[in-house]
Amino acid sequence: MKKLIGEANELVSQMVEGMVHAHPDVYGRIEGVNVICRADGAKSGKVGLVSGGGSGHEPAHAGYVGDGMLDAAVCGEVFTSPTPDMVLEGIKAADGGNGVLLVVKNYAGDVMNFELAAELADAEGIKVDHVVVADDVAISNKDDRRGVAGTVFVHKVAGAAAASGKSLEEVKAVAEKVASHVRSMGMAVEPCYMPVSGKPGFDLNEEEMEIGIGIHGERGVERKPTTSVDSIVDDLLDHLKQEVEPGEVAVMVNGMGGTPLSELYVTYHFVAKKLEDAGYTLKRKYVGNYMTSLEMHGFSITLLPLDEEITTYLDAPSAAHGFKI
Amino acid sequence: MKKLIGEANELVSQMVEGMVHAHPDVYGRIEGVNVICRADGAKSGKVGLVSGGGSGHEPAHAGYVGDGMLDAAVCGEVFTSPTPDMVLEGIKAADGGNGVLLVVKNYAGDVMNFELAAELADAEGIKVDHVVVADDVAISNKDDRRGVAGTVFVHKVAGAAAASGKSLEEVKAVAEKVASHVRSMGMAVEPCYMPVSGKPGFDLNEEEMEIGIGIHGERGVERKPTTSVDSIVDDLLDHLKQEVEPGEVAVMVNGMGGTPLSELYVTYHFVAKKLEDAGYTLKRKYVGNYMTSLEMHGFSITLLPLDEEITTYLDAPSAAHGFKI
Amino acid sequence: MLTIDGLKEALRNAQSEIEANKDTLTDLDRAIGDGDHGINMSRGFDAVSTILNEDYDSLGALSKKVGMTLMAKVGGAAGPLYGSAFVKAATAFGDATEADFSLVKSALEEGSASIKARGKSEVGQKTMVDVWEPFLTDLSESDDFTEKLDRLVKDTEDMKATKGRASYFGESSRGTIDPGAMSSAIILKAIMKEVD
Amino acid sequence: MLTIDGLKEALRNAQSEIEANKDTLTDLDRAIGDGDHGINMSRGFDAVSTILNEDYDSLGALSKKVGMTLMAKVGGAAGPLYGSAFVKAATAFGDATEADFSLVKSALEEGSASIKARGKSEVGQKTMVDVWEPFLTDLSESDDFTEKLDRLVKDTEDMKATKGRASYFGESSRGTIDPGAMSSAIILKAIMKEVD
Ligand SMILES: Nc1ncnc2c1ncn2[C@@H]1O[C@H](COP(=O)(O)OP(=O)(O)O)[C@@H](O)[C@H]1O
Ligand SMILES: Nc1ncnc2c1ncn2[C@@H]1O[C@H](COP(=O)(O)OP(=O)(O)O)[C@@H](O)[C@H]1O
Ligand SMILES: [Mg+2]
Ligand SMILES: [Mg+2]
Ligand SMILES: [Mg+2]
Ligand SMILES: [Mg+2]
Repeated sequence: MKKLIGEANELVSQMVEGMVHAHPDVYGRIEGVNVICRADGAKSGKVGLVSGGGSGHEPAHAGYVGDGMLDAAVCGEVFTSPTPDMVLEGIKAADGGNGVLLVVKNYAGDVMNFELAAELADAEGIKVDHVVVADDVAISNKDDRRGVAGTVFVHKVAGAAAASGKSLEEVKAVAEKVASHVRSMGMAVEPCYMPVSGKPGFDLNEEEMEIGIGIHGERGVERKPTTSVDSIVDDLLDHLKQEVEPGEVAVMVNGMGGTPLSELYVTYHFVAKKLEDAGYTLKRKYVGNYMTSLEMHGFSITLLPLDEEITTYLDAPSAAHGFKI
Repeated sequence: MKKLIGEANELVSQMVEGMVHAHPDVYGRIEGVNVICRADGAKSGKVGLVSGGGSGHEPAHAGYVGDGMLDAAVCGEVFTSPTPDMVLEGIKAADGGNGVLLVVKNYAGDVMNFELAAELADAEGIKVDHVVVADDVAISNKDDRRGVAGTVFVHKVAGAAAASGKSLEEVKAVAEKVASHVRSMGMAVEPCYMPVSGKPGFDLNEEEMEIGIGIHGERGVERKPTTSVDSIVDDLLDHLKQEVEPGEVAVMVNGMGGTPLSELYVTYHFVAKKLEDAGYTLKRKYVGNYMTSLEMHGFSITLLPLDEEITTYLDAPSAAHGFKI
Repeated sequence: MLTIDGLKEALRNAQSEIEANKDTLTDLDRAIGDGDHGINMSRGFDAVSTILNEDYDSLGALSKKVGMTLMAKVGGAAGPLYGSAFVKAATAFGDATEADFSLVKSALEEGSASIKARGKSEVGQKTMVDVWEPFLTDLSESDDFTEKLDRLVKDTEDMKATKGRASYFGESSRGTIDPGAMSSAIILKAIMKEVD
Repeated sequence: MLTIDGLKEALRNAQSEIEANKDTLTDLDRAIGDGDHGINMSRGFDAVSTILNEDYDSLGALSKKVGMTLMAKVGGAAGPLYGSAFVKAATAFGDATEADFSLVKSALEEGSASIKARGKSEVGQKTMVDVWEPFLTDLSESDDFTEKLDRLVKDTEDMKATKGRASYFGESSRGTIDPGAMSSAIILKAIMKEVD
């Protein structure tokens, strides 16, 4: 395990410092807390949008802070959801007086910590609501599904809705619409390594890969012999097509952090061909690292059915470094 | 070695197809050749800007095609410079009648193949000139220095100059100014793997890293025990500071393809602190994957002294996917 | 009787036991989770150990402070669960400066209930609940606490997880002890040891 | 005499030798370059082998076509170098349909000069030039071509590279044979074998 870091337990704070120093026009930081907010502060009258979770998913979540997307991102320790007091700081930083929406990925820890923070914020008189994203079709039981790359579409759409002046209820409604329709599934050929323990999330031999991985180094729901990406894509699409009807969709081929962009475009090439053959119209396409898992070598595919409202919000301007439009 | 690809010898063409399919608003493709040009074709009257080289450096070079940057990118086989006939196609696609500038990285193969292409283009009546980038201070002999991440600044500045209507001579002059002042140096803790042979560029054990790597999987000029990124940054900056005077600079912390973004920001955190302590003013900062080496885990630091002209061109709008402004 | 100093001693012992088992906890979580449980617990109990140097008026005040500290430092799923357990136990301890077996038991029962409520979890799902709840059921002063806790931890090994990260792996979650069950046993053992 | 069919046969033999040594060439390039020389040469000579099925009027026409094919298919540094070598050799061969030893030698000398010109390189820099130039110097019909070429390839092992990618490694470029030297020897051996 080799890491390009200083002290492992300072990784998150040094990353946050680096981000804010590199992009002071976009990012501000709450002193002493690993929360990134907008450089220009909460926008008065606008619904605030807050997300976050464990770190290690960069550019998620801090990379989505910026005009048109998030107002604050709460950066927990690597793969560990942030604590309620941290989330509360994010909520306060995002509060422009018209309420704050939390975008939460469906993990026990995230859900509990964000809920606790919402209770604290409520006690301080801030109107807070939340939406839970659970887009990972690798898990068959829908209640247990993890929030993965589809979360980025929720950020983008809800962010654009908030920027356009919608109310908390309206922003929540469109966020829920995206969250309820978006579906993802991922795989990996190489694990990631936890910075503190130095250990890989799972041990694979040279001939194996994991299908249905999460974004916290968890092994997949199935281990298989490695094969051409052509047939890996078939495998993932088989699951996704069962839940997303043919029609107009946005597709995301998301790298897990250690995947060369060349491989992501080759993967996209197969994804596009197969989806078009199956009657889908790829109206919007996103290829790159959006929701990663440290240096994991793998990818996920996300499908989001499009209507006019969602498409407009996807295309709306965004100053966020991870999703610049 | 695990690759997310189909047939290894179709990697580049499938990647190019994927890119064009994903971003048809930005990219066009010359039928049957691995050359990406602008979707809207050569811009009449504008100086054309062409770059390229071996593939495996994504987003370089095709990711820099777009309004405000390159007009065409020639995509050779992985780490193998493209052939003159391919480069010629790129030149033709970029030619808007006012000449074409080639941005060439200083490798024997690239220089020879681009020069041959320029001779062919000349024979067809197209005015072509070129600039060679050799920014890698790891090599002490200046003539032998490799072109690495600093090339991206040449693309950006020359692209903005061309977009602003400058003549071939003027675009070349500012490109030369950047090329002659920009300096870079890189390192890696893990090698990359050649898609066809399946072999790593070098073999490192658990405790070793390579300092002064190139971007083609070459091992570095020095092998050392791994250490904190804090002192790795010292090592690279020691070389860079000898050639770039304190003053206003643009700094780039470039990932080699397999480096988590969190590590790049931690790295940047140290780079910024050390440079500021040494009297440099970081006027522009870039952190991310700009010039990669497949899945290599490592980074490079690039310094570019700034004047008003270069700063203005760096900040000018760009529609390129790899450098969106 | 559990005194304030006794509870402090229990928490110090819990901290050193967690430190000693940090890698084991992490490895268990690596097998059926995301490999951070030992790291999270160690960070949290490090923070707890620093607040033990302060003075507390009551078991309730100490327990509440411990809960708030865990909530603010552990993160993940374990943070809010252990955090609210100690905060809820504090309401049972109230102003008492020492607690007999039965008060300790009711405080832990409050804690256990709060874990289930926060985690929306039940016995049998292969979580820390499978230690807390059955441990307290019919608990009597004469029980061999250590033996009982060790057995409960061991019992999670064969269970199929239906809650938390381990549930993602369905049948293949069997064969590994739940990391939260193990850390729970460490904490409960340390507390019971001071009830004499 | 080297006939058109003889040159075709030489190129076919060169192709199969390159195929047989593809991994070796790549490994040498991996040690002191970027690990693609075997792949590049194999791609180039695969393409050459397909153009051998066509008819050619002269050695010059065939050699030129081979050069253009290598230039368009090999890429990297070796592509333009071998490409221009065969294109330049073609001017020496001219319209001839067969060539005696001395014509072959002058054609190869043209090729060698063109490699040096394109590559801006000299003898002693640990490149393919260290095979081409000394091989042709004082070459006589009675020489043992194979022995001479093998020796020249071997001689590059101890050299320090000052040109091409291997030069990046300075002193540590010593100890590995230059991959381009090895592929050059394969090609030259194949050609010399057909000059009888
Ligand atoms: N919903 C839940 N109810 C009860 N306990 C839970 C629940 N979710 C997780 N746990 C416990 O938490 C432990 C994992 O804690 P930890 O690794 O610190 O958090 P995370 O799962 O967020 O990484 C599990 O082993 C399990 O005992
Ligand atoms: N300037 C040069 N002059 C002569 N030969 C050269 C020169 N540069 C490289 N070579 C030869 O080319 C070989 C490398 O070819 P190849 O690996 O195909 O290209 P690249 O170096 O671009 O990857 C070297 O082993 C060397 O013999
Ligand atoms: Mg966790
Ligand atoms: Mg090469
Ligand atoms: Mg965990
Ligand atoms: Mg090579």
